[in-house]
Amino acid sequence: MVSDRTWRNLAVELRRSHLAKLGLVLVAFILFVAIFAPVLAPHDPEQTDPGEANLPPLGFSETKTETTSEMVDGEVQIVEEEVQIDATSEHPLGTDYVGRDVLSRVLFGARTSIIVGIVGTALAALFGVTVGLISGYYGGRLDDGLMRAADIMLAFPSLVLAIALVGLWGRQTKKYDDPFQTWGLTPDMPEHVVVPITVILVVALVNWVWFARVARGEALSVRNEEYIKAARATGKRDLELRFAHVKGIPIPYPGGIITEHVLPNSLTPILVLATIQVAAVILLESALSFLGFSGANLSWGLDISQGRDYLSSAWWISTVPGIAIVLAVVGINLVGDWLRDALDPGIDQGEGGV
Amino acid sequence: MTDPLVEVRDLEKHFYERNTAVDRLLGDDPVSIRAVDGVSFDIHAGETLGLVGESGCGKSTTGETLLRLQEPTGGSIRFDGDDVIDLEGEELRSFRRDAQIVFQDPFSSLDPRRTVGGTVRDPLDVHNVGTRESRQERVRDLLERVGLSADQYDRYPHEFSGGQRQRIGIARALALEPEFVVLDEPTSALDVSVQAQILNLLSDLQDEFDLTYLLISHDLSVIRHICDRVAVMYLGEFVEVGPAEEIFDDPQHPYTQALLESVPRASTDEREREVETLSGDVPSPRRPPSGCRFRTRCPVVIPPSDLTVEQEEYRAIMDVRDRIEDRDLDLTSVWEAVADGPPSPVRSRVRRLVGGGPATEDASRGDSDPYRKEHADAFVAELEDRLLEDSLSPPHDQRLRESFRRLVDGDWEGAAEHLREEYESVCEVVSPALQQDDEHPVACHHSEQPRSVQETVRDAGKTTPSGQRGAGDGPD
Amino acid sequence: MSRDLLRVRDLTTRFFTQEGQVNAVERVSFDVREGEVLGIVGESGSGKSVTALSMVDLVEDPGRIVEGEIHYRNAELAEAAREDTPEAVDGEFVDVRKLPPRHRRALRGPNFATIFQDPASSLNPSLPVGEQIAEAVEVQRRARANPRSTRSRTQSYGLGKFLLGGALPGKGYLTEESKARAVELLDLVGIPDPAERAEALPHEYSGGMLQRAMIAQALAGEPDVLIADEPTTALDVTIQAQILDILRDLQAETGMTILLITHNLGVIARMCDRVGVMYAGEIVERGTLADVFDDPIHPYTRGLLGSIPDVGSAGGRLEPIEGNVPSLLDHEMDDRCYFADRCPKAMEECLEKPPEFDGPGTDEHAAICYLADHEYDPGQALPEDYFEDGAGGETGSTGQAEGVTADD
Amino acid sequence: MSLGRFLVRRTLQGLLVVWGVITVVFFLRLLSPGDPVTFIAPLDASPELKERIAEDLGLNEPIYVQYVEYLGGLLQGDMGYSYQRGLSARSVIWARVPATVELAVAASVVAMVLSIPLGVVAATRRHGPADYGATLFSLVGISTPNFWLGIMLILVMSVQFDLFPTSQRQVGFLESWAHLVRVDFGDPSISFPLRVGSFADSLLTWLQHITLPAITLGTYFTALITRLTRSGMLDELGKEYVTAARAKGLPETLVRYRHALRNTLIPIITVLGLQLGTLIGGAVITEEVFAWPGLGSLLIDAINARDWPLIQASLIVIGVSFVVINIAVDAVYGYLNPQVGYE
Repeated sequence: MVSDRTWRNLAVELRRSHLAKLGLVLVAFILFVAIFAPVLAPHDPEQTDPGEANLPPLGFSETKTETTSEMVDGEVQIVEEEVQIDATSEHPLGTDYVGRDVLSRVLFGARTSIIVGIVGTALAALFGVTVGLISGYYGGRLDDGLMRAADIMLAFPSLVLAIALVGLWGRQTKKYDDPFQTWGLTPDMPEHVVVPITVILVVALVNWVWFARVARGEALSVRNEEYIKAARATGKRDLELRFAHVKGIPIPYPGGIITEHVLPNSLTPILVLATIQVAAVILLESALSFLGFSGANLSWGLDISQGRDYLSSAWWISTVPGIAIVLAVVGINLVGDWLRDALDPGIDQGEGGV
Repeated sequence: MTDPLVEVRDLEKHFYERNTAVDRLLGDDPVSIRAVDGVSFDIHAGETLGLVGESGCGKSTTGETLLRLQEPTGGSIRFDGDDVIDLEGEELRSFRRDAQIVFQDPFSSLDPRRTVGGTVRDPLDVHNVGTRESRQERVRDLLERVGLSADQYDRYPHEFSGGQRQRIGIARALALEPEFVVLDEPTSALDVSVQAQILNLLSDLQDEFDLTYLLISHDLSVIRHICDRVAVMYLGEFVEVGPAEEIFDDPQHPYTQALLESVPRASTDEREREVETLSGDVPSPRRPPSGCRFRTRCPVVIPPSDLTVEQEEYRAIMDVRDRIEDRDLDLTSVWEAVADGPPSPVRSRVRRLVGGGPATEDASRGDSDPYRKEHADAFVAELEDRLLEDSLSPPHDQRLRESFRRLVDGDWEGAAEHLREEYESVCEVVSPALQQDDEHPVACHHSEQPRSVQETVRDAGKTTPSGQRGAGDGPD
Repeated sequence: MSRDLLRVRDLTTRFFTQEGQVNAVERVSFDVREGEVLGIVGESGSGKSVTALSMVDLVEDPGRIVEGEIHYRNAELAEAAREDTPEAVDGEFVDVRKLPPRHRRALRGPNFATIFQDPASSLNPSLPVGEQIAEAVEVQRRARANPRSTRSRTQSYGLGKFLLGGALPGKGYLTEESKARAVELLDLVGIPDPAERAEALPHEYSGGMLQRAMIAQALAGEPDVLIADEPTTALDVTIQAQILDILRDLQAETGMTILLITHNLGVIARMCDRVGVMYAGEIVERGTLADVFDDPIHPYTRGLLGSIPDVGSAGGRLEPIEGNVPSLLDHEMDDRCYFADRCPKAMEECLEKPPEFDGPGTDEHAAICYLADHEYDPGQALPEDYFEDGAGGETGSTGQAEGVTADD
Repeated sequence: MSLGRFLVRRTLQGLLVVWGVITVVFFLRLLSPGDPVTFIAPLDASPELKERIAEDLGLNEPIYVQYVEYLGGLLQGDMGYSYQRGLSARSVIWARVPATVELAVAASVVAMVLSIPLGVVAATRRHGPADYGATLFSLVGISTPNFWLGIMLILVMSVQFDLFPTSQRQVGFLESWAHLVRVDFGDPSISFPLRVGSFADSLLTWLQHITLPAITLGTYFTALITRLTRSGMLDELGKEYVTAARAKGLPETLVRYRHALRNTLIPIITVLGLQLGTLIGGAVITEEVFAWPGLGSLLIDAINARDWPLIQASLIVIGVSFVVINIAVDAVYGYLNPQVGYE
């Protein structure tokens, strides 16, 4: 399916642009971290240790004046002492206000973001592309109707609709046991991976419109190509149920012109949009968890939100997860640019919405 | 004569614009484009019929409608005796096995995402002919037969030149061993030298598999080289059909003559050859001219018998009449030119914005009457200068000025009527038609017309040169 | 014989694409006489359009004019250039390539004008046609208004003027005279009712009318040379005839020199005094129309003439030129006659590059081919499948090199 | 087809979408678990209050009757009643709208002024420092979550350098006017102590307050438009009519601005319309970070308090205003692109 020319174009573009190389490195790093978080994390992200609260990251040890009030022979006196707080290598990126290790929380936060990003986008793509291809290929009233529905969805900014839906459905989550845990590799790490189901559904429901618009645009232009007319001239149906016999078991799959000709030739812009959408979804997920609408316990947005009240005293609690988000999203966007420049420089710039 | 393989009677294909839900709400009635407006022809087995005409004349639409790639809006198509129009499902698919098509653009007729072998094997898969191995074998033979090599089976289209891609398109068309193939401008996108390779291949294949071709092209020299019979098309209708030698050596219809004359010959004496080029452009298929559709560009349009006028002048008068009939004149800009010299930018920009299209609302009626009376002569002079290259000889110049005078008060109908009485031609009233089962029918009043057309001419109180001097001696 | 107006020597333009270096134009030399129509004929991939663009310095990235001189006879220009770029001047001729870029740009319009193949994409879709022609007139008026030396780079039209121009109609770049002149030009090329049509947008014009508008725009600067790159290829045959007539009448009236570039041999026969045949980036044969059409020397020219179906007679079988156009990729072109792999008369000696034209100035009929000076010797012929396995084999050469854009 | 007809068509389509928005919002409620009354009534509502609400909103009647009633109410401007706040939804929203409008307009002005020239410079000086700078800025710009950007701005600007007040929008631009003309803004939940002082003084305070939120909200938008302008310009500059314009001898600046830039702006405007959703979405978060008393923070509070009538009203206002703005954007598109209606 993917011709050698596509690989060659990708390689040529990769050699040419440094930004593409940076993008690939960042994305590879983020994925690696997300998968092996339990192995990499020095501490259990949820284990609190009040004694070690608000430790600064390495290199930022500071002296602080602490004011404590004490009962000294009957009166209340304000005592100011110089306290030296040193960063420890135990917690390279410091600890939060209840002593949880910031580095571990960031590593596990990557996991939530990547899961929501990929699964959410995949669902949105599945639904959006199907609607878009059908609407673009057949056109006419069906197309009008579907596109008006898309316009209505677009009338609500993604975040606004997301909040409203979460408000309606509540912050349901689902627990899956952590593979590393079941293999007994990481005993002291949390057993379950908490996946915010509502957020994934909401994200998919909100972003399918971008996929529908791109798929429709592609289907409209591909529909007039002569190889489509040629396929119809041979009597090929638009859509028909086919069975692939895998080891004797007939597996039904949709055959016909739409899936065999229109879809493959619309893949490139959809692929590019998918990468941009994963980035957009990560921003949306972190926004939702920042506003407290996510339900996931280990999420970058949540950490930033919790760090808000300690800005003056422990600035790193909010700053570090933010940097993680930026790195992840920049990396994914760079990969998106690389795909677009290599595969189909002509794609228009309709960025996915946050 | 055995009965023909393909029989087409009054085939029509109209497209509709502006008929979405919102348009209907706005009360816009859908605009119909009559791309193919009642064409009839036969193609006999083993024959190659050429369909020639300029872009926008509807030849490709005819080809595609013939194969039901587009749904016809009228007429009948019979293939090998049975009716094609109401074929559905399995019957339609089996019809497709016998009738195939080769397209024009080598870069758009092959799916870039599929291997060459896959593309040629596709028709065999759709009709699951034989086993998987026998299909691959057949595809390898086909690739060899069209001049490529079997081991290019797994290559992708971008690795081939234009000429090679057309060969792949031909191999695909022959996969199901069809009897009839529509060739839709097969060589227009190719260079001359490569085109020759493909044309030779097509004629070899025709002899080897005794195929019947419908060749669609705008290139007259390609048509002459391959076709046995030729149909010339203009704005959705056939104007002339006949054997290739007669059409090329002794063309009857003025359009065919102009077409042949305009083709530059690749020979040294071409510079001195006198060519009488056609004037104007092809009219829009949304509002085709009344009667004979070629009358707006025809160099030999027939004046009324009682009128003595040079063809040159008559053509100029007819051009002016067409514009008045279609109200295709922007009187406001004429008034502006008359009133204060060149039109001021602001006013024209505002007018274009508010949608003051040339023919719709007419601002001149707004000016007060005495103003217009006083400027009437200047208005008529300006209009005359704009519309006529050089002034007409009397009495025609006077008659036209009277008609322009009516335009002073925006009386379009009066101006049109005034000229219609004097200059109305049979060509604009009665549509000529092709004589059924005639070897070389011509849809032009200069030639012999079928009985029904002659009667309509008589009823309209008109006469045609052929009517007086009998058939076939062509225009003087 | 009229004097030379243009002398092009060893013009070489290359495209530096990702797939490698594409030698689109390879040491092309030719002369253009004053008042004549010189035809350059060649198929797609021959480099004829790149030659045209190189003449007016419009070769864009990744293409670059690597070397070459374009001597243009213009006494006034020679005078002006003598102070700051003396090396460019040679008598009345000025080598345009040696002028600073700004002066070269200033030649477009008053000295060289260009019309392109597809008129619909050569005009700005959102500006009325009259306005775009008036622009061409305005550029010349402002250029003539201030002497060459103090010509301001932007002709006092920067971003500020653009914003202002958009808002207040009066302030824009165009003046009333230039708009009136535009209407006159439209009338000159036979567009009916020019005053009203000037305000219409390009998509309200038919193909033929648009090409007339392009010709009108080219006439705005009364150029010495009109470069027409495939002017009628996108038009129907009856409209093509109209456009060719306009070009012939204009040429007769103004004595303008035309460099006509096309793949259509019929158009060449109808318009040109002398012809240059291009193949794979080189001029392989040149001479008067009669020489080249009646007794062509180069096998490629003969092949071309042989493969056209003639509308005059229902000829028998065509003799096509086998194989495909070479990809012009530097690493795939070995140093031999580029046509050898397709040439029915290929000989041993053809494996070395045949000699260049001797003195390009002369007028006689010549071709880059050994057959020019001696007969074909079958004994020396190359075996039939010599190029089959070699680099030039039919399957070997990949399709059109992606990088090359404007040469076909 | 003239501009007038094009606008009528777009308005009709817009009305269709507005009706769609209202319908979707109304039926959204059905997606929620549990029976409607407990859902709408405030958490601590007494049974009688629940009964009154059920009877008042006609919750017992079939759904389509409720829908028709709701539509009828909407047309007369009755957008539902917030039981929790004891105020009509309309007055609560109306008081919050100016703050959001101010923020959105400030952010768009920041975006437009910065991004168009930045995009043009980046496109015309390819591979130069400007191009790399603009590309990097715009890349980071669209990859930065705006709530984190807001917090970082607060951290740097207010906590460290104490340049800007951290939160609590003291005086709005409109209020500073109101200060002069004594207009009262109903909703008690907005605290705005009107300090006596000159207009310039209140204007300065307003500027102080709006700078950080405007930058936070505007950054994503600026980055986006810069990227669009840059790639749009590059696209246009590659087209044949640019080569033809140069062949006419036009100076490069004329080619760039009168031809390429003008044709670049036309598609950008339509994308702007679509991206307005992003702006309003971003406003919701920025208002939360800066405690800006706008429609966004109102919506979040309403959702947290499960005040459904208020949620419903806010969604409708946001959705409808989005559609109206889009029609206005289309009008500008129609004016700029004379080809409109023919495509």
